[in-house]
Order: sequence, then structure tokens, then C-alpha cells
Amino acid sequence: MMWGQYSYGLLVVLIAAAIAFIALAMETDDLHRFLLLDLIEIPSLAVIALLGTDLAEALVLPGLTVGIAEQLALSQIYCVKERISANPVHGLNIEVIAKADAPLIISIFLVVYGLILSGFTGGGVAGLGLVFFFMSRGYKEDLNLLEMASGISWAVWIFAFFVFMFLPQYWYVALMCAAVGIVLKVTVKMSLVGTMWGKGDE
Amino acid sequence: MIAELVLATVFGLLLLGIHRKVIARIQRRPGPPVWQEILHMLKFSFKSTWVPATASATLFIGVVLVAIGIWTAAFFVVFTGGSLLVVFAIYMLHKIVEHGFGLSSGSPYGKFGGVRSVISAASEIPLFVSVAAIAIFTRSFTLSDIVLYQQVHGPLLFIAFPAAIAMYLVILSKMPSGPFSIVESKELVSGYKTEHFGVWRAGLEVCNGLKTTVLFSTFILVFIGQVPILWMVVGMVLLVISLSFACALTPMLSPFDSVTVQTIVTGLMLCYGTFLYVGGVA
Amino acid sequence: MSNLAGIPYYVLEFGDELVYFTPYTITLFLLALTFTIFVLVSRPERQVDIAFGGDAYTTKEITISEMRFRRFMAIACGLASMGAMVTGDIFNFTLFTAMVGITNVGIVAAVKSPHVQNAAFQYGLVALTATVPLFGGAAVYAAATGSLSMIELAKGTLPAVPFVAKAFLVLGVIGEGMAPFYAAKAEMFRAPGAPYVIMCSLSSLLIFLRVIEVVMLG
Amino acid sequence: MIIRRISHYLCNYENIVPLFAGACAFIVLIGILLLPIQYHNDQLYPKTIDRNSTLDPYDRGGPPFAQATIRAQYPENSPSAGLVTSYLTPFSQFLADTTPHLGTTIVAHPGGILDEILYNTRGLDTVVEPTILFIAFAIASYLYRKGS
Repeated sequence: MMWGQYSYGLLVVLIAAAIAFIALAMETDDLHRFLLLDLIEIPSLAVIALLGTDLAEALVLPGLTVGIAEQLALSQIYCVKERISANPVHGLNIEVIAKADAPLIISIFLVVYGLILSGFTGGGVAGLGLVFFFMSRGYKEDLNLLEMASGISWAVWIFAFFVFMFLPQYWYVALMCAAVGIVLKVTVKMSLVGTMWGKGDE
Repeated sequence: MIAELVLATVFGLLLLGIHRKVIARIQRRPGPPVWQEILHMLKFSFKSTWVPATASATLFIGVVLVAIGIWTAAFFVVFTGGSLLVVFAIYMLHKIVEHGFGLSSGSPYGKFGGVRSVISAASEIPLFVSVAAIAIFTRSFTLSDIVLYQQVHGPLLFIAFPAAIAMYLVILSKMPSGPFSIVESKELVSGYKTEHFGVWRAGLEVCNGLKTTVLFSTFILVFIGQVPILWMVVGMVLLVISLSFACALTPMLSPFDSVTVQTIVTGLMLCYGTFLYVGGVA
Repeated sequence: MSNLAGIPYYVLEFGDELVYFTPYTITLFLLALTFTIFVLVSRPERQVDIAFGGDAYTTKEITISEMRFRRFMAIACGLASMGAMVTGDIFNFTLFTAMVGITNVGIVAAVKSPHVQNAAFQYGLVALTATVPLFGGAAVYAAATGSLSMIELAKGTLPAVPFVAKAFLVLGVIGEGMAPFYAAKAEMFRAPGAPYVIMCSLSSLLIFLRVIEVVMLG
Repeated sequence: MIIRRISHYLCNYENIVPLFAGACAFIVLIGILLLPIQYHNDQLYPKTIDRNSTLDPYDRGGPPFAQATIRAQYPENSPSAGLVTSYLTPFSQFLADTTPHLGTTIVAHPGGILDEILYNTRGLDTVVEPTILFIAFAIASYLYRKGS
């Protein structure tokens, strides 16, 4: 068999993965293990990226999301397990920011721009705006409402999927539903993170 | 087909009775009569039946039906010459059923029996490796193909001897009072069965009988081939007697030691499978 | 050795991803369905704790909110394992497997016992590690054969799947579910809430059984 | 006795992470030894980039609003494949017309090749993926709220 570009790429990535795995095997502290996992995720994304087609881009995305999501859940389990209840992040405790209009304007700008972009990045940008807003204001939002919005956007996404699969002639409707669903979803999730951090103002 | 099913169940219970009797004779006890297990099943069928107050009722009852259901399915797969892979899957899923039996009652004895049953799931892997080893020879997973292969090439018992040993060990780990029977060891009263009484226990006995017949007949079909029904019965009785000797003469291992031994056997079988695979390709 | 687990009875098309049923997968699928229904309709048992050697015993109570959350997780877990049983696409299978892993963690993470929680965390670390070989394996499948469809792989016309890809996939599935090396998961199984805990062990065993079929293709 | 020592090591769940990581490292090392792996050139969704297009790098052939050719596994299952790729929002159209490159990051607008794959031909992947996200968030928020 021939050594092609693919094999060379794979060699480098596998060496990186081996180093990371050995590091994880030798680590004994729980928190450090957890941090090392973030490092280990990177070679896996690289293996997918080596595929080199558009499919690779599409597969990297779920890979990345799954990793991040699981880390979020695990970090919370870690906090509960270690009884870390004190919230060390107290918003952005800068007096000027807390009172001024600037965060509001920046947030509105980011949200509007994100909505125009739509899709994953759009959701990210809009979400960032909301995170910034909630963090600077120490806003106490009703989490139930945000979660409901997230759930609905997820349902919209599923609906779009079924339209694509079974009624392809209405692809445009499905595309719009999916795009709107995902922008809402990412926005909501990120703002949820924002409220989780920004509650220490009182 | 119902008649065959009932016959298989009764015969399986009879085999378990023989198992108990032989162990007792080896240990110089009189032992129960060989039809004791059948009587057990009948006795429990007419006893008063209840669900413990702490139990998760639906699961408590449902899991009995699932147990009978999966082994009925396995029985039909074996006797219609279906895929060995399905039998293997059902065999592994039986662990989950035992887990369900144990956990659903809320009793700590049942719970520990169920947990022990599940943690020793690695004991089923040798079965899979032996299935894979057989498939390397026969190029098929369907029982009917395996039987045909043996008509041409002779019994697989001689061709793939380590695979036969692995499957023998797997069957051994399912027999009561064997070295790997950590799920039913006496410090847990009756292990996962502790809380199931009355009709539920009868259902469990039915499942055990059916399971024994299915496993033994699979062993004979896979490693010796299609034989007349009388020889099949003789083969199964001989198999149960040899298993009884193994059970009577070995001590029971502690739970984690049992798991470790089974894992080591798995590793050895994997080596054998790899050896066959590489050798078969070359 | 194509068509290992029998001829597909029924194929459902979702674009490039096909869902298909063979005698083998339908057995597993039905079992996942049965236990998901159990989770839906049954209430958790009240686990009795006994101090061995003494007469003292206590009944563990499960709060309503905890029960609801764990039931939700168990149902999600059942759906994920059903998906993993019937999907005909390698990458899709790995995603369903990853979902089984995270729901398994979720089912036990809600339990208050610190012992169980520590076990859940350790197991979560393994599940997270397992996504690496899992997705990596699927990617090597795609690169080496140019296809992710199990039906195409079973036809035998594509190049052979490298051994590493198969090993990665199996390792990933073992990590997500710990099946069948459950000894490491024993602490989790001791948690109360039988229907949910059983879903944990069932789903991981099912994905393990499925991956055996998957690696035999191609 | 060696068996007892092994089983003592196995029964402590603190040890499963090193055990699994070790197994991963072992398989990775075997993978390195078994290289090279032949890359199969006949890939799905091949990447061809038209550097001169104003839609670079999202141009996948054909003018906007016309059906582009997508090499999917089962093209007959997604008759609308290629329409999503070439769809542009009015805003994106404006950017494409007025700037030399619509230099956006992935899926900054509906209509990229990624949307095509994610929504249309491989939609089930995308459904499962936010579901995992959803589950993970549910776990985190449940534990968070229970703690506070």
C-alpha cells in the first residue's frame, strides 16, 4: 500500500491522540482529567477533518457539539459531586457597564446581526449578545421560559426534517423552519449560560 | 408449535433436576428426585401470588413476561435454523432480564443478585467469539448452514475445539451452583429470584427450563450437528452430567474474581479468534 | 460474509441515511421498545436498605422531581437505543451511541447519593473519552470506503474497511456503555429506580450487540 | 494471587478512566503500526472550489436559485438536493453582489453546502445532534437548579 497524504495526516493525528490518551491514563486528579478530555477531543475532530470533503465539515459539527455538550453536563456533575455551590463569577462588576446603555446597544446590535445571519453562526452571535447583556446586568430571567423556547425551536427543527424527508417539494418551508429553529436554539442555549453566571449581583 | 414449546420446557426442567441429583450424589447426599424442578414449577403455579409493597409493579410482572418471551423467540430461532447471532443476542439480554428481576422488587438481596448478574456480562463474550470462530469455518451464521457444513466436514467439536470449550464455559456459568453462579450464591438468599413468588416464580421456572433446552440443543447442533432426536436427548443428558461434575467439584468464586476469570477467558478466546482469522485469510 | 444478520425486511429512507430492519435488529429494537414502555408506565420501586447482620432497614424515597427527570432521561435513552438499533448509517449510529452514553450519565447523575454521583462522573469521563474513537472510527470508515451506508458496505463492492476503523468503533461503543465490562459500572447499578437503571444496562448492551453486527459488514 | 489483584483493581471505579484511556492509547498505537490506510478517492460530497466566484467558498456550482449537482449516496431519496445549496437570503445575495467574497464562516446563512448536507441528505444526523445537546443541557440545568 502507498503512503498518501491521508496516511501522513492520520499518522500525525494518531500520534497526538496517543500522547493525549497516555496523559489521561496517567492523570489521577478528577479536574485535570476533565480538562485533558478537552485536549483529547481535538485529534478526533482532526481525524474527521482529514476526510477532506464537504461531508467532513458536516460531520465535524456534530462531533464538536456532542463533545461540548457532554462537557457542560459533566462539569455540572463535577460541581455537584464536589459540592461547589459558591458562585465565584459575580457578573461583570464594572460600575460603568452595569449602569450605562452601552451593553444594551451592543447586545441589540449583536442580536440583530445574528438574526440576519441565521443558522449556527447567527445563533452564536445573537447568543453572545444576550450573554453579554445578562452578564453585565446580573439579570434574573425565568429559566423555564428560556427552556421552553429552546424546546420549541428544537421541535421546529424536527418538523423541518420531516418536511425535507417526506415532502421535498416544500423544501423552502423546511429550510426556513430549520434555519429559524437553529438560530433560536443556539441563542437560547447561550443566554441560558449567561444567566447561570450572572446571578451573583445581589 | 405449542406442544414442542411445552415439551422443551418440561425437558429443560428435567435436565435441571438431573443436574441437582448428580451434584447431590457426588456430594454423597440423597438429593431431590429428578422431577423436583417440574414439581416446583407446578407448585408455584397454584400458590398465592402477590407483588411486594416496595416493588415497581409493572416492571416486576413485565420482566417475567419478557423472560419467557425472549426464550420462546430463541427456541423458534434454533428450531427453524435461524441466525446464531440472534440466539447470542438473546443470551446476552437475559442478563438484563435478571437485572430487572432483582432490581424491581426493592429487596436488597434481589438487588445484589441483579447487580452481580449484570457485572458478569463479560462472561457472554466467549460465546460470541466461539460464534465468530465457527463462522470463520462455515462462512455463515445461520444454524441450518452450520448443520450442512458439519454433514460435509464432520462435527465442529473436533474442528474448532477451543470454541466448544468456550461455549461449554458459558453454559457452565449459567448453571445453578457452579463456580460462576455468583447471582444465586446463598448469602443473597436466592439472588435475583428472592422476591418473585407464586405465578411469577413459576414463570421464571418456565423460562429456566426453556433456556436450558435451548442452550443445550444449540450446543449440540453447533458442535455435533443434526442427530436423531433420541441421540439429541442422550447428548443433552450427557452434557448435563458433565456440567454437574464441574459444578460439584469446584468452589464458587467471589463476585469480582469470577468476573476477572471470565474476562481472562474472553481474552484467550479473542486471541484464538484472531489467530483463526489471520490464519484463515493467509 | 454479507447479509450477516439476514435480509432487510423493510427499508425506510431518510435521504442518505436509511433505516432498515433485519431479523437481528428487529429483535433488539423490540426489546428496546418493550423496556421503554415499561419506563413510561411503571413507577420506581422503593428500595430497601439493610444493614447486613443487623435488623435495621430503611426505605429510600425518590422525590417526584427526581423521578420525573430520570424518567425523561430513561425514555430519551430508550429512543436513542431504538435509533441505534435500526439506523443504517455508520455516523448516525455513532451519534445515537453518544446519546445513549450521555443519557446513561443523566439517569444516575440525578441520584443524591455522593457515591453514585462520583461513579457517574467517572463513567461520564469514560463516555466522553469514547466519543474520540467513536467519531474517529466513523471518519476512517468514510475515508477508506467513501461511504457511510451499511447497506453499501454489506454489498462487498467497496474497498475493505481498515481494521483500525472497526477497532475504534468497538472501543467507542464499549466506552459509551461499558458493555459488557459492567464491573466498572456496578456502583451505578446500585442506584434506586429500577426501571431507569435497567434502561442504563439494557441500552449499553444493545449498542454493543449492534456494533458487533456493524463491524462484520464490509 | 494474580486474579485477586486484577479483580481488586477492576472493582474500584476510580480506575476505569485510566483503564479505558490505556486501551484507547493501545488501539491508537496499533493504528499507527497498521498505517498506511488507502484513501478512497471516490468520495461523497466532493469538495470543488471555484475561487473566482463571488460566493467563494460556498459556491458549489451553478447560479443561485438553480439546482446544483450534489453527489449524494442515494440522490433519488432527496429530490430537492442542490436547491438548498444554491439558495441565498436577500442579504447574502446583496453581500455576494457588492463584496468580492462572501467571506463568512460556516453556515452564516441558509444556503451553504453544509445546510444541504445537514438538513437535506443527512438530516437525521442533525436531528440527533441537537437532541444530544438538549439532553446535556437538561442534565446541567437540572443539577444546577437542584443545587441552588
